Parts: sequence; structure tokens; C-alpha cells
Amino acid sequence: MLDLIVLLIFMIAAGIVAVEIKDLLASVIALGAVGFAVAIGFIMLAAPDLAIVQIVIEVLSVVFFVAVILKTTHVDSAAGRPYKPADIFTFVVFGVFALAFVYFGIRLFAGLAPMSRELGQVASHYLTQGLAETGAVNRVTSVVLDYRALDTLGETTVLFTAVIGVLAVLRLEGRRK
Amino acid sequence: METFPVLLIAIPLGGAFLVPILYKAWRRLAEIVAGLCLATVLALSIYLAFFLVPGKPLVYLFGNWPVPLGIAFAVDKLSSLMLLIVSILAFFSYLFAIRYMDQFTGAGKFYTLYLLMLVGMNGVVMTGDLFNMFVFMEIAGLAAYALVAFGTKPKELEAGFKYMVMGEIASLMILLAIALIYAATSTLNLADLSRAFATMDKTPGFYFVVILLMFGFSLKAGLVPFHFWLPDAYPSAPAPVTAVLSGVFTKALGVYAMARILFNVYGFSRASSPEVFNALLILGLVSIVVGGLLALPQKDYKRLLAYSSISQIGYIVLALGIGNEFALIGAFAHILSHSLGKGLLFLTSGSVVYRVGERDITKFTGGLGKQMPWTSLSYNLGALSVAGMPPFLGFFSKLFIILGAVKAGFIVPAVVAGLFAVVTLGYLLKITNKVFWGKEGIKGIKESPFVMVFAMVCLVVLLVAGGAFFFWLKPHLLQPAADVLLKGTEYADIVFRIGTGG
Amino acid sequence: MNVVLLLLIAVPFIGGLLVLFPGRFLRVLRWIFSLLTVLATGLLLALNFTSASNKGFRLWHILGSAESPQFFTSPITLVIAAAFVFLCLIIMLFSFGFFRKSEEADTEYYSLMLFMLGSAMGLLFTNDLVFIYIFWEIAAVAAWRLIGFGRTQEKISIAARTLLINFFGSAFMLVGFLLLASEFGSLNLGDMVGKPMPVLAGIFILCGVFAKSAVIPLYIWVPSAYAVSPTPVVALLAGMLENFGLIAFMKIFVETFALSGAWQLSILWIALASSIVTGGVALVVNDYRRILGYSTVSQLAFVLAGFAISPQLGMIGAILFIIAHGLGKATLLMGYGIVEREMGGRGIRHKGRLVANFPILFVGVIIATLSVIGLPPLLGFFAKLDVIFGILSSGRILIGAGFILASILTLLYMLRLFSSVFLIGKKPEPQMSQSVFLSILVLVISLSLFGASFAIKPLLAYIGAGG
Amino acid sequence: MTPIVKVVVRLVGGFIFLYGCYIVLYGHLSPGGGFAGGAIIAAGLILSRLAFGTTAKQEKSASISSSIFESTGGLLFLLVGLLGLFVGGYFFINLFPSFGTQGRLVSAGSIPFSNIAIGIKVAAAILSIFLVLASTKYIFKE
Amino acid sequence: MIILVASLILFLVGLYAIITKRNMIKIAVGFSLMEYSVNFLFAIVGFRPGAVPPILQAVEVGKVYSDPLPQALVLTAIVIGLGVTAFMLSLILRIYNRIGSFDLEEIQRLKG
Repeated sequence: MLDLIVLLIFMIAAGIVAVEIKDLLASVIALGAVGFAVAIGFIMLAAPDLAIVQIVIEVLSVVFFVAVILKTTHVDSAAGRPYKPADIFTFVVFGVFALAFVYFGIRLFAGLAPMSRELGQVASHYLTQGLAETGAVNRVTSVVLDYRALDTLGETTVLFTAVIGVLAVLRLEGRRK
Repeated sequence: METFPVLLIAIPLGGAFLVPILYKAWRRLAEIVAGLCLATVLALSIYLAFFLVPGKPLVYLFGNWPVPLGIAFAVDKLSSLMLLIVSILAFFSYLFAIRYMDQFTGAGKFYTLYLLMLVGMNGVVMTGDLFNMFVFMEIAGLAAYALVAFGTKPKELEAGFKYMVMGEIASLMILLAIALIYAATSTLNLADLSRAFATMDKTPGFYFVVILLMFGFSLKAGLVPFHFWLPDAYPSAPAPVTAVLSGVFTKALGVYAMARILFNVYGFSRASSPEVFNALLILGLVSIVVGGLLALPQKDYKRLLAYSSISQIGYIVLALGIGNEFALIGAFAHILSHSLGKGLLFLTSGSVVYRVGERDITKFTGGLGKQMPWTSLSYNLGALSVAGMPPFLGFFSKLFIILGAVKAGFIVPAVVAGLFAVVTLGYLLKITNKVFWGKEGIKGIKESPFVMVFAMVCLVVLLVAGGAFFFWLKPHLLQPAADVLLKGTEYADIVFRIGTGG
Repeated sequence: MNVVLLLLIAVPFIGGLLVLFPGRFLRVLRWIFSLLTVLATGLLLALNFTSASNKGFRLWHILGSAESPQFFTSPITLVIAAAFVFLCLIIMLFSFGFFRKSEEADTEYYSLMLFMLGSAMGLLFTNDLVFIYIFWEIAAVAAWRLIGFGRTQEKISIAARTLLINFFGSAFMLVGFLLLASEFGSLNLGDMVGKPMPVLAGIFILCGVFAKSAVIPLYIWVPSAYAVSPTPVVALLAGMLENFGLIAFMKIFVETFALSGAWQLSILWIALASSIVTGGVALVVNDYRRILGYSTVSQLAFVLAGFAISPQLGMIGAILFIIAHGLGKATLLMGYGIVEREMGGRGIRHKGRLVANFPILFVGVIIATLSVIGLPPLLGFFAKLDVIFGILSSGRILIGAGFILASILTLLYMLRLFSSVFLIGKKPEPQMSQSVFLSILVLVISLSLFGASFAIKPLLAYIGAGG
Repeated sequence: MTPIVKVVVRLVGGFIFLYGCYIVLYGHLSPGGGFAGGAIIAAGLILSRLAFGTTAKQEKSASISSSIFESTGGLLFLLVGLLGLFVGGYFFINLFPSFGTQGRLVSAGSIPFSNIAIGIKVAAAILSIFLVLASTKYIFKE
Repeated sequence: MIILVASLILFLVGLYAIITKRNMIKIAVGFSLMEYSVNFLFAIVGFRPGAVPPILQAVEVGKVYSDPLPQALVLTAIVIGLGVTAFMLSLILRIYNRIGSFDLEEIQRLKG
């Protein structure tokens, strides 16, 4: 448990760095640090599938970020600008929201105790019957590609949508002359 | 009929995968394929909407896994009504888009995204699984963000970015809520969740999740405190996309999902948890008032209509918040009438922009009705319907909403709903006066191409026919849909019974 | 099912839609078509007179018992309907002659006229609150398009304002209707007969009635709408549309609910204030349309008072008043409209001694003027007499006196208008011609006031037999 | 890029590709699957592109082929589902889940095929996103 | 408990970036952080102390397995997150291409 807490503190710290640092490249690298920490966390949480995917995806998304920043600029021109009254208002609202969020979160988790919960009916069915019903040793794969294959179809569709969206947005000319 | 739910997803999805390949070969073929997909979806959903037996939903088990194990689609009368509305508007907007998209490059990508948006909306409306709903929401959402930014002008890109930021915040809130719900219940199937929630204590944590969900769905629906993205996003998108966004997108992703989860999954009813319903009522009222008042001073044709959409969505949420039978019938009638009506109005904006190239109504001198008679006719009749003038469909929806409010004893909301119909008419007449009606028009403008006019006129016919046959529509479409919500968690029992083969 | 009645309501609407198609090609066709529609409506109405014993029919129902018919005829509504059809016929003929150029009145104009007639028929014969509202709003939309027919920006915005004020009133009215529906569990007035009126619902409904029939706080649309509309449209507004509110008032407040004394008194006072204030305004303005507009507001208050007092005498007076005022005021508006078109300008100051140029018109207008003033033996006399007698006989002397004062005001401004246009002043220039056909129409409609007053005995007997 | 990078990439590139294929194919037996494998394949391709650089023409053809691959992958996956519908009666039903030996490559019915389809699709998708985002020379036209 | 609250705080850090930062890249970074935190929270939900991954031939008594379902969902969510990030970056790139800045206020000003 303690290792996870340390990891999370590291993640939060790296996250704050990523948000607050002026250089965008450094910010993205800090984001990468958070992502790799998440991958390590997945291994600790007994989820090797997630860890693999997270590492690869993390690498790729950092590559995307860096590709964009290298083509443009890595200076955050908006940083260091003096705050306006409207910004202060935003901060206050956000602060109140955040406090309420954390408070209700604590109340919720106090009632839930998720780390010690029993496996649900559905999950235990997957564990005990999964191999017989789907033939896949890796239960995560059996869930992803058999029990919940539609989610996977949806997910590849999201990726497809993103690709088409990227292509659509980065067209050279939007309108005919 | 059993496989219809799959086909409603698979056909547009297959079309979306095919269109980019075909487009490289031959542009028209891609268009035709997209049109065929949309027409098939329309035909299937008409069949579903009218021939589905109330109380006997189609439960489609993906991979033949019984209910809580796999993903199930549960298509009841409510889903089928939404499907019908979505596919009607998607089809006619597509007809409109065939010529409208001449102005833009990359039509292949447009049709792909358009079909994907349809896939997303259909999926959200049919699915019986919470996480699956999120996935389809993301499909529809991403497609919508891309379509809003489709013109790639700076303004449009910025609107797309803004919309994306808001939409993704909403999605992440919903995902967080799903995680918390899973932590509490160990299941994701809506029917199963409904059973789990029934035995759960109503602690502050419980309501925290409800609030997260409502926050997410209100953002998607563009209700008032969360409406910032909407007036930028709607004017930026190409007109047929705006018609779909305003007409069905916010309703399928926001209002429908909210109604389904609050009524059928949580099993809330006005009697059992008035606080949730009062929140909806207030959200609706605030949206009606703020949206209506902000629409009045607008000068941009589409922006005015965008604010109007906020106001009209407020009516639907108000009706959900009232929560009795009449109000719910009114809510669904309003979803139907506002989809067709506001979709139509956005299409007329496209028609005007296509010919005149101008959206600022102060730059018009009136008289466009002489040169573009069909567009003008469509606009005027659509505006009357949206404002709730008899004998159009829009009248009956407002009638039932106000009747519901009065029956439940909410006199002030009833009066506000009535008065803001006048405000609605007021701002819509602004466009009539400045753009369409008047002595002399702009030189050298002619009516839009035939398919565009055809799409608009079809929607007008639907509005008029909907008004004339309202009392035939009511028992066949609206009443069963309202019953689904009114019966609350009975949904879960039915889905379980069918979904487990019992 | 009473097919004749269904057709009576449906035919004007169907005709209004159909006239759009031939009208696009040939001007004469649209005339013939719209005229035929009005005549067919008249014929169907005559058939209804003869088959008045037939039961009504119902189309659908949202709430309430399934027995009571949504549409049926009664002697009162049939008589008013006859007056409306006659009025519409004359105005239609008048329009043919009045609009010389085609674009002044295109096909849409005739179509909307027919819609207005259809909604009048529907409103008269329905007993269902939702249908009352539907026909009410169709008429409002038709009036909106008709008022803005000149198509300049000013006219259009006044038309829009008119529509909005009407819609504002009717939005309240809808809430009121639905309050009634939720109170009594029915939307059919037949299910509420004799019950006391819920206060809130009554106030909401009165908002709609006042907006449509131009009673005091909500009459503001009338003068400006009168000022911009084409002449036949103003005649239609005065003769038909503004009576809609009163008809609804009659159906709801008089025939259905038992009004308490407080209701009666407050409505009477509002009517009196409306009548005197606008009568006074009519005395000082100089535009003939404004005079007649304020006059209409003033006169319709008599009807409202007659209905509010509602024993037999006041009620019959009010019904006669609707007919008399509709025909008379339409005549005046058309008559002065001819003068306006021939001479230009609406002011009454720069005209005079037009009697020589418009002899036929002169006769027509003088009959109508006398009827509106309320001189015997014209129909207006009986109407006014019955209303004031009704008020007096109910013991409200003060209000009765107030209405007598309002009648005197009517006398004054009517005579002022009439004399300054037709009698006094300098001689007109000789080249002025007159439109004979139009003037004859005016004469015909005003003579009908005579005719009606001679037939008043059988008329009252007919109404009284049913009512 | 420096020669060192090029040499290393030349040596490693094939292995990365192979590893990606392994992850895809053995997705039902060990951690990983279509996504992870497809993303690894894409990462390998991206790596070689970064190391060696490309011409605009190559990039255009790569983009076209990747978008075709993407659509094909999507269609293949949809086809797996539809095959389930037409052969087994249900969309995405697992055909012959007990065929082959449990724990061996040939097992788990349609799951490996789904994995392959997803692998193609994800690899192509990520590659095309990268191509469009990262390339300066690349000009996208109709 | 602490872990869950800590992931909520990471979520709030991301939200903070989105709401208060005016640089679009920072906003995209904020979204990534929010996604990570939700994914992490989801994975924690599926975990129990001492659990082993759900890759097995048969369930052995006495062993604790982690819940495969949240893992499958997180898998989906990660890929969705990649799509969202990629599309957002393309929008940002295009806006930069058109306006020459990542600054949202700058865009508002230039747009007018």
C-alpha cells in the first residue's frame, strides 16, 4: 500500500510540475513521467495488460506532443501574465469545487472501501468460467474480445474517428475557392 | 426484427469504414453508399418505432452472453422513438449536405464523420450498459468536435476546441462516475445496476455520483450553467451538422441519457426523490429563461438559433423535472418537434448562407422571401412550430408540458413556459422580418438547389403532419415512451427477464 | 357525426390551401377560387341552419368524458357565423376591386383571408378548449401576415408586434385553459357547465380575451395595426378577428361558468374604462383609421359588458352588437378606405365636401355611421339599447350611465369624422372620380344593417328559441 | 539522425515489429493483445521513420496505405462480429471457442482473429496520426 | 482510501490546468492527467491486496485475483484517451498554424 501512496505522491508532484512549468517541452516530459508512473502502478495493481498498453500509449502520446511542440514553439507565452479579476473568480470557484469534490469523495470512499470488496458476480463468473466459455487464458482478453467485444469495436471506432478527425482538421484548405 | 439493433450500429459503421476507401476511387459512390446507409437506418428505425410492442423491448445479447455478463442492447419504445428522431434528422440533413458540402473540401471525411456520429448516437440510445454508453458517447463526441471544426477557419477551430474541452470534461466526469459506480456495485449493466441501487443507502456519496452524472449529461446537453460551448459550436459547424447537433445530438447524449439513468436505473420518481426532480426543474427553468433572453439581442442568424436551442432543451428538462405523465409525453413530443423544427431552421440558415454567404442579420435588407420562396416558407413554418403555434407539432408539445406543470401544481413554471413561447416567437420573428419578409431583396440571388429545398420541405411536411396526426402519434410513439420512464425500475425486471432467457 | 358541420369548418381551410395553386398562374383563377370557397362556406352554413338538430361530432380527446361533442351548432353561433360569412364575402369582393396591381394582393392574401374565415367558423362551433386555442392562433398568424402586407420594414415590425401581443395574451390563456383542464379533468366546456370559475384560471383566460378583443390594458396593438394594414384587412380585423375574444368569452364565461357578482362587477368596470378612455382618444386624433380603431375598442367594450351582465337582455344585446358592429365598422373602414385611396392621405383635416364626388358611398357610410352611433331603426340601435337596458335593469346605475356617456362619445367622434370628410370644408377638386363597384359594395353591406333590423323579430325568436 | 541511431534502429526495428506481432498473436494467452501489439508495431514504424527520415512522396503513399489499412482493419473486426451474427446467430458470438488446445496459440475461437484485425487497425491508425501530426514536409490534399 | 483520494487529487490537478491555464498545450496536458487519474482509480477498484493478474488456467483456491472487468474497461479507456489526445493535438496544431499562438486569449483577440 505504501508503495502505491509514494507512487501517487510522485504522480501528483509530477502532475503539478507538468501543469505549472513554463517550458512546454518540460511540461510534456513531466506528463510522460506521470504516465510511466501510472504504468508502474498498473503492474503493482496486478494488471500487466494495462501496463503494456499504458507504456506504449504513453510513449506514443509523448511523441505526438513533442511532434507538435517541435513544429511550433515550446515557450508558454500565456504564462506569467498578471491575473485579472475574472481569473481570481475562477480560482475561487475552482477552490470551492475542489474542496467539495474531495469532501464528498472521502465520504463516498468511506462507505465503499473498494480495496477490500468481494469480487462481484460478473467478475467471478469471468474468472471461473472464462476459460471454458471463451478459450482465452488471459481473462482480460476474454472480457475485451468476447464478453465485451462491442466495447472494443466502439473503441477502435473512437480511434478511427480520431484519425479521420485529425485528417479532416489538418486539411490544407477548408473551403473551395 | 431481432437483429435490428445490431444493424442500426453495423450498417453506418460499415459505411463509415467503406466511405474513405470508396471516396478515393469515386466520390459519388461514397456519397451514395453513405446515403444508402442512412436510408437503411431510417427504414429500420421507422419499422422499429411503429412495430415494437410496448412493454416488450428487444434485448439483443452481444455474443449471446446473458444479461449481466456481456453487453446487451435494450431497445424499448423510448429508445425506438429516439432512434426514429435521430435517423429522420440524420437522413434529411444528409440530403441537404449533398449540395451544401460543395463549399467545403474533404467531403469523404465529412460523410465518414457524419456516419460515425450517427453510430455514436444510435449506440447511446440503444445500449443497456453504462460503460458502453460512455464509449458510444466518445465516438459521437469526437465526430462532433471534428465536424464543428470542419471548416478550419480560425473561428471554427476555436469553437471546436472549446466544444471539445467542455465535452471531454463531461466525458471524464461520467467516466469517473462509472468507476465509482462499479466500485460500489461491481456491475455495469443498467438493469443490474438498477437492482443494485434499489438496495443502496442514499448517502451523500450516493448523491455525489448522481451529481457527477447529472453534471456530465447537463454539459453534453448544453443546459444553462454549462452552456458556454454551445453558442460558439453551433454557428461554426456546417449547417447540416448543426441541424443534427442541435436537433438530436444534445438530446440523445444529454437528455436521453440523463432520463434513462435517473428514471430507469436509479428509479427516481417525483414522489420518491423530489430533490432530484426539483434540481431538474430549476435547471430547465433557468435554461428556458437565460437561453431565451440571450437569444433576443443576437445578430447572427445561427447564434440566435443556438441560444434558442438552449431555451428549448430547457423545456424538455423542465418537463422531465415535472415528471408526471402529461409532462413526459410533452417532453417526448418536444424532443420530436424541436428536433424537426430546429433542425429545419438550421437547414434554412444553411440555405441562406449557401446563396448569400452572410449570417449577420443586420446586413440583410429583407425581401429574401421573394427570391428564395421555399426557404422562406420553411423558415416561417418552422419558426411557428418551434414557438408552439398550432396546428404544428410544436404546439402540442408545449400544450402537454404546460398541462403537466399545471396538473402537478407548478403554476409559475407553467406561466414561464407559456411566456417564453412568446419570447421564442419574438426572436424568431426577428429573422423573418430582417431576412425573409420585406419589399426588395438582394439582387441576383436564387433559390437553393433542389435537394436542399427538398430536405427542408420534407421536414416542414413532417411538422405539419405531426401536428395533424398528433393524436395518432401520441398512443403509438409518445405515450409508450413516457410509460417507459414512468414505470421506472420495471425496465430492469423486463430486461432481466428477457436477457436471461427466462 | 355531423358531416355538414365538419365540412363547414374544413372547407375554408382546404380552399385556402388550394387557392395557392391556381393563383400562381392566373389572377382571375385565384379570384374565382376564393369566391367559390366563400360561397361554398355560405351554402354549408345554410345547410347547417336547416339541419341544426343534428348532433355535433368529436375528433379526438386528451382529457375528459368521451360523450360531449367537441363541435356543435347553436342558434347563436349560427347567426354570428352567417354575419361573418356575409362580411367575408363582401370583403373578398371588395379586395378584388380594391387591389389594382397584382403584387398588392398576391395569392397568399386570399389564402389567408380564407384561413381567417375558417378559424372563425371553427371557433364559433367548437366547445373544446384546445380547439378554441388552435383556431384562435391560426387567426392570429393569418392576421400577422395580413397586417404586414405592405411589406415595408415598419409595417412588418408592427405586424410582428401585433402577433406578439396576441400571443402573449394567448400564452396566459393557454395556461388558464389548462388550469381549468386540471381542475375539472376535462378540456370540454360541456363538462364544466354551471361550476364556479377558478379565480386564477379566469384571470389568465381574460388576458387572452383582452389581448385579442382589445380591452384596455392590452388594446395597444389596435391603433398601429389599423394604421398600417391594407383597407380590406382592417375591415376584416374590425369585423371578425377582434370578435374572437368576445366569442371565447361568451363560450367560457357566459355559457359555461356561473359568474359570481365580483367577476361581473370587475369586468363591467374594466369594460367601462376601456370604452370611455378610448372613446375620448377617438375624439382627438385626426387619422381616420386611428379614430375607427379607438372606436372599435370602445364599441367592443359594450359587447363585453353585455356578456358580463348576461341575463337574457344583455346577452342578446351583445350578440346583436357583435353583428351590428362588425358590419357597420367594416363598412366605415371600407368606405373611408375608398376615399383614402382616391384622395390620398388619412388625415381628416384636408378633406371635405366629398358628398358630391362619392354619392353612393355617402349613402352607405351614413347608414353605417348611424348604426354605429345607435340610431333607430338600425341594428346598432337595438344592440346598444339592449346592452344598456340590460345593465340598468341589473341595478348597476352608475355603470349604465357610464355606458350612456360612452354612446354620446361615439356620437360625437363619428359625426366629427363623417362631417369633416363628407360635409364641411372647402370644395374638392373636380377631377376626383369614384370607384362605383366598391361603393356599391359598401352600400350593400350597410343596407344589410337595415335589413337585419327589419328582421329582428324572427332573429330574436330564433336565438331565443335555442338560448 | 546520427549513424548510431540509424544502425541501432536497423538492428532493432525488425525485432520491435516481430515483438509487436507476437503480442498481437498471443494476446489471448499472455498480457497484451491487439492494442498493445498494434501500438508496438506502429511505434517501430514511427521509430524507423524518425531515424531515416522520409520524402514527401513516401509520406503521402504511407498515409494513403495506412488509411486503407485502417479501414480494412476496422472492416475486418466488424466482419468478425458479423460472421458471428450470420454463422452463430449473434453479433460477436465467439465461434468455436473450444477449438484447439487451451493455452496454445490455436484456441479461443475468434479471439485471435479479432486481435489481428485490431492490431492492423491500431497500427495503421497511430501511424497515420503520427504522419499527419509530425511531418513538416507532408502536405495533405484531397 | 488514501490512494483513492490521492487519485481524485490528481484528477483535480488536471481539472485545474484545464480551467485556469490559457495555453492550449497545457489544457491537453490537463486532460491527459485527468485520464490517467480516472484510469488509475478504475484499476484500483479492481485490485485487492495481494492479488495476482487474472491470467490463469483454472482458479486456485486461496489465491486472490484482481478483477478482470475494470482492467478491460481501462484498456478501452486508455485507447480512447489516446484518440482524444491525438485529435486535440491536431486541433491545437491547426489553430497554431492559423493564428500563430497557443494562447487562448490571443485567439479571442485575433478572432474578433
